[in-house]
Amino acid sequence: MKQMHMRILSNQQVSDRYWHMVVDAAGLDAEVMPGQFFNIRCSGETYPLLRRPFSIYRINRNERTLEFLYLVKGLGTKRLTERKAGETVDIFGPLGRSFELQDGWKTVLLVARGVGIATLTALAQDAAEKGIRAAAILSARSRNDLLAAETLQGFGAHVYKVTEENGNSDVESVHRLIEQILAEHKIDAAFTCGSKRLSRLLRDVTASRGIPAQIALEEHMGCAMGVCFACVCDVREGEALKTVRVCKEGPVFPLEKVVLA
Amino acid sequence: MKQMHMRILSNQQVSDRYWHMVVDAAGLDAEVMPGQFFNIRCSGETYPLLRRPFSIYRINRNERTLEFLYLVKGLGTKRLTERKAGETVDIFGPLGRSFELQDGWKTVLLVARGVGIATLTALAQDAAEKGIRAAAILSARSRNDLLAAETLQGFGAHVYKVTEENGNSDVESVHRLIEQILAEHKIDAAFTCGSKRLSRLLRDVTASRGIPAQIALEEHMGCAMGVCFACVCDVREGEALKTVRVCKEGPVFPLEKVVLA
Amino acid sequence: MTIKQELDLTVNIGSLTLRNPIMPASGAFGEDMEQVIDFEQLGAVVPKSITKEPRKGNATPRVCETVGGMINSIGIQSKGIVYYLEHIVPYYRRYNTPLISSISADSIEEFVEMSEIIASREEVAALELNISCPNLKGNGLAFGMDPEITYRLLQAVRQVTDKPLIAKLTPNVTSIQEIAIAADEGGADSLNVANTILAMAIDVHTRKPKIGNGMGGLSGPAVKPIIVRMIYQVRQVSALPIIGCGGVMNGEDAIEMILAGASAVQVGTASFIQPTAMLDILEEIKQYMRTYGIANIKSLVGQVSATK
Amino acid sequence: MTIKQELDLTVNIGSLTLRNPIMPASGAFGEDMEQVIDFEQLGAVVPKSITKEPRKGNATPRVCETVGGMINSIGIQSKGIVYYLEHIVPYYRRYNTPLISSISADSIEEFVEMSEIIASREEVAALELNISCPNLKGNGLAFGMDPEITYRLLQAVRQVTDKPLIAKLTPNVTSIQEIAIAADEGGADSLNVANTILAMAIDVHTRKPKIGNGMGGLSGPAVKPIIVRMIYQVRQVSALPIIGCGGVMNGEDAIEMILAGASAVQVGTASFIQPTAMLDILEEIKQYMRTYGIANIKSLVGQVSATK
Ligand SMILES: Cc1cc2nc3c(=O)[nH]c(=O)nc-3n(C[C@H](O)[C@H](O)[C@H](O)COP(=O)(O)OP(=O)(O)OC[C@H]3O[C@@H](n4cnc5c(N)ncnc54)[C@H](O)[C@@H]3O)c2cc1C
Ligand SMILES: Cc1cc2nc3c(=O)[nH]c(=O)nc-3n(C[C@H](O)[C@H](O)[C@H](O)COP(=O)(O)OP(=O)(O)OC[C@H]3O[C@@H](n4cnc5c(N)ncnc54)[C@H](O)[C@@H]3O)c2cc1C
Ligand SMILES: Cc1cc2nc3c(=O)[nH]c(=O)nc-3n(C[C@H](O)[C@H](O)[C@H](O)COP(=O)(O)O)c2cc1C
Ligand SMILES: Cc1cc2nc3c(=O)[nH]c(=O)nc-3n(C[C@H](O)[C@H](O)[C@H](O)COP(=O)(O)O)c2cc1C
Ligand code: FES
Ligand code: FES
Repeated sequence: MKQMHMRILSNQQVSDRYWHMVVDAAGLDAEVMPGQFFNIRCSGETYPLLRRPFSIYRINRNERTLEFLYLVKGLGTKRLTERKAGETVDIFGPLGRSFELQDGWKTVLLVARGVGIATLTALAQDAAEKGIRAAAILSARSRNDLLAAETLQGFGAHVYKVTEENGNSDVESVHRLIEQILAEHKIDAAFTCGSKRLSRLLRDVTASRGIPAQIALEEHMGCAMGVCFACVCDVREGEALKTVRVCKEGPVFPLEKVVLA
Repeated sequence: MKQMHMRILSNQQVSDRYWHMVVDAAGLDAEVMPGQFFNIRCSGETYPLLRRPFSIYRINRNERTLEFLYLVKGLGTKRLTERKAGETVDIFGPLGRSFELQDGWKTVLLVARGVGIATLTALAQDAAEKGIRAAAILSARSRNDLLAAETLQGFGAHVYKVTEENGNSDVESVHRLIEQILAEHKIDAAFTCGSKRLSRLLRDVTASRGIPAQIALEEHMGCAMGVCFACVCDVREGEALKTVRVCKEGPVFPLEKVVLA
Repeated sequence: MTIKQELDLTVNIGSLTLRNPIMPASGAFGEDMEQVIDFEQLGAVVPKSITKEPRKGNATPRVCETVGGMINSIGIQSKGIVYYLEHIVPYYRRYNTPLISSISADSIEEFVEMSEIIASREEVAALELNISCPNLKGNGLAFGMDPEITYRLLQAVRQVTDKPLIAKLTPNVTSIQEIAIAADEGGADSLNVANTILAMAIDVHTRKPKIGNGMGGLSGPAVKPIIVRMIYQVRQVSALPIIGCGGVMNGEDAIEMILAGASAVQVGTASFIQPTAMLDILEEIKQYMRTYGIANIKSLVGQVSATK
Repeated sequence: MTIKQELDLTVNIGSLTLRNPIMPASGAFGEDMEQVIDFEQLGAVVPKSITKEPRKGNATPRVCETVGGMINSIGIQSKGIVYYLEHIVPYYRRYNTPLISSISADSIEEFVEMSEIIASREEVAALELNISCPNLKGNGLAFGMDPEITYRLLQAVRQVTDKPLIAKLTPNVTSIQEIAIAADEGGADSLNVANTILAMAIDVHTRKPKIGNGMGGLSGPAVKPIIVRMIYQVRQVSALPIIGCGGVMNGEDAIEMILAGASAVQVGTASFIQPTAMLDILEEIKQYMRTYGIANIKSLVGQVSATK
């Protein structure tokens, strides 16, 4: 983890609520892995005061650029939209533990909702590079929010879109979809991000079949470097519960271990 | 007094420490007079929180524009420099009492220091329009800060420049200069802004000769509309002292009445 | 989509009914503001605290800025009660908006004396007792720092008037609840939570305090979370209507205080930045009520969930 | 132009001499920060407050943002004293920087017991007694709100160790001076002014508190003027070295606290925003000293003029 001022190469609105930012990461010496995140200073003001955490959306090792896909939620992300290409952005990272893709896995299932799509896109990219196929269920409020679908398809992922708009994003529908995918493909591992409901569903489905699954969690952060204990969640250790830091021990955890409140 | 969002026509650095801003005042219905000021929101942030007061530097009634000349002092003025032509700026005013030019006056003396030069420039303009000649002593740290000199000359003022740089801005030198001007011209009234030392000097010189004099004061402000009593100064009322508001009863006062602490 | 409906914004402060919950904070309002806002649209008008004798106030600078806030030490510059009765009170007669007179005094006896005189004027709808101003006495002490004195003060003033008494509490205390209970038991009809927080800023270049008086009172958005906490705490121990005050800049801030337990909200510093702030806030409150289908603002008071 | 000179940045906290006045605030520092700053350059290291037994801490979200500040309610999540002695204390042995152990406890007896054990470790240079954490007990109560308890607590801990004792005061009191005197008389060697200010924020859309625990402690630049005032007040009644804490974001903020009366300064929230904040602040302090020709930082302590 390192604090850097990276040049913004582009920062553009890509749909009603989503923006996409590309930064020049030439100065970054550390390897960045899918599931990891950066803590970004959205403005130089005292309000918003804290940095905001964003997962890596795409890692372009050749171009040495990093991409973020973000939802405009409150003041911090609003300020981030005001940053222009050519300016620098104050970025701290890479932070946290990444997803793990094991040797020998051939097909993985991704179940993402909302901004979780950004997080799993980096994983799809990594999977593609490792020759692993991905089936991805992308869930969102509206079709408009499913902008990463094409990027994922570009990585060869088989994409299933579900939205409130289309009335097929309820848990039951997604359950049927997952069952269908599991029936058609041998899924070696599953990954999820962005929805507690879908995470519980995926946990139940994968647990009963013994499919390993990983989840990337979000929690409000103070330091994002493991010292303040703001960002905790509970994980099972045998019979006991252990309170661990999302920014340090996470944000990626084995799905069966996390307590999905 | 009215709050308006005025379009910035230009906002440019004119010397090391000074900036010049022109705004479109077409929406302003009130008459603006020299010595009056506007309370400007330098940024939309919560820090700087308060507005900042700036005198009118030039009033262009035909073009319906207003000009400000400001010194970059702290956070507020720094933020003001970041505002760009085309944007709007949140302006509240016009505020306070103006200088008064009496019918029949033929020649007036202006003694300005630092940002006080901005305030007296508007007066020189008004004097010129009324056919009153002005002799202006402009005092500053460096020649670089005397940028309004040409504007004043443009209004037909006879300008005397004194600076620390040139070693002729001390009170004694200015005193000699004033005496010289008084010897050469019949001065009907004197005006000052920007320096306590020079104001005391001018008060003594004008009092002994019975020349009416006016001063524009500065004080830290809260509301700038007369309700908070932050901006007070003491004025003499006969034998007694009265505490009055710079934003309301001022910023222009008869020089002999104000207590120059 | 939101349905257009009649919104009930009225709130009660003791026997007094206000047309809406928004009013100015004392010291940040005065007759001169008639040029920028329509006083008829306010819930109440609250002129600057008045003292018995004329007071000169403190040395300048009287205000300075801090991150998200400002410190003031005006020192209750005042023209005295005679001027107040002759000029200020009659001025507000032209508006159909309740006049709340803020009173500052140096002793319980003086509070009683002034309250009796001012409350006897029919134009005055209620009294706000400023028992909290941190500037009056050395080291920021105030009546409202002591529950016993607060109780006695309220009880004494209660004897001389039936008009609603609002006790303006100081936040500079260990237990705002203790003071709130004392004021309640003493006979207050409403509690204003709260005045400014004692603060200081130093110019590192001159090594002098940034305001003439050394210390002063902090106001503005920086203090809002402290005040919201205190409103929430006071609401737990007293059934009196609370007037929230401190750092309200917009409609959501006002709603936040109402959810914490305030019946009405005062706006101070915000008016310096945005002269029309009070009316803007009122519009934003209405918008919030429409969005969430709330017909009656009173139904929101204290409606925060106990925990997340 | 400024002349290059040797700057003396050393400060004394009781018998302890620190190489410079900058150290972390407990709860905003930990071993993981070794990746971003060189601990050898700090005046001291102060790990998160430790409790006797392991503690789970509070519900999430544990932090939220306010204007110029943040509220936290971690609830002193802690691995307990056994882990602390086995892992944390030995870890800091590798640095030539004094280790100040922050202790949090539920009773005077527990403070004594823990202090004795921790102070007996030679790696520990001083103890900071967190008598102020507003999260531990219901309604934000803390030992440091009562002068009598503060006195007894310090006196009791004083019996079991000769190492410097720093009492970390709570700002949530009517008179910080009273508490400072109590801690001083009880036997403290230094006073930390201060912990966080009890606060609350409510999400107007969900109508829930923004942090899991409802209330929490406010830190960050918003609180600095309140803390500077308290440092100034404490300095007037106690000769003990003060450690200023609350809202320091840059070198000028640190100098401001030193002028108000602090001998050393802790940095918390700033490190979240700027991980290298402590070292940046140190550089800015040096720059300030060079600009004003100050050879010895100690000569600045308390050097604010009485008035403007
Ligand atoms: C590890 C991680 C990865 C993330 N990756 C992405 C991403 O790739 N794209 C994206 O759009 N969003 C992502 N988020 C969520 C993103 O951090 C929040 O949406 C953002 O912080 C909101 O800030 P705001 O000021 O706009 O909103 P506000 O709601 O005004 O924020 C107020 C405060 O709450 C915090 N907060 C609000 N929502 C969240 C949240 N979901 N998680 C953590 N803190 C929150 C903010 O950081 C801030 O401190 C991620 C969060 C985490 C923890
Ligand atoms: C009636 C009036 C007219 C003015 N006209 C001009 C002008 O035409 N051009 C110009 O450059 N300056 C003018 N000033 C001064 C100008 O207002 C200050 O320089 C400015 O407020 C500094 O803000 P800052 O944030 O940059 O500095 P900071 O020093 O960081 O300001 C901190 C706080 O102190 C206040 N403050 C600092 N200096 C002054 C001051 N001299 N007067 C009042 N408040 C102050 C600020 O408003 C702010 O609240 C005038 C002041 C007054 C009262
Ligand atoms: C300049 C100024 C003057 C004030 N004068 C008074 C006063 O005379 N009486 C009083 O009770 N409160 C006074 N206050 C406090 C305000 O009424 C209010 O309690 C405080 O400012 C917090 O609210 P705000 O954050 O909305 O400003 C004053 C505040 C300011 C900023
Ligand atoms: C996330 C967080 C955790 C904290 N934990 C502790 C703690 O365990 N013990 C303690 O004495 N203070 C704790 N504090 C308070 C800080 O030490 C410090 O007093 C406060 O944050 C003010 O300083 P700042 O404004 O520089 O952050 C904590 C503060 C924060 C923000
Ligand atoms: S955010 Fe501080 S420990 Fe994770
Ligand atoms: S600034 Fe408020 S009265 Fe002048």
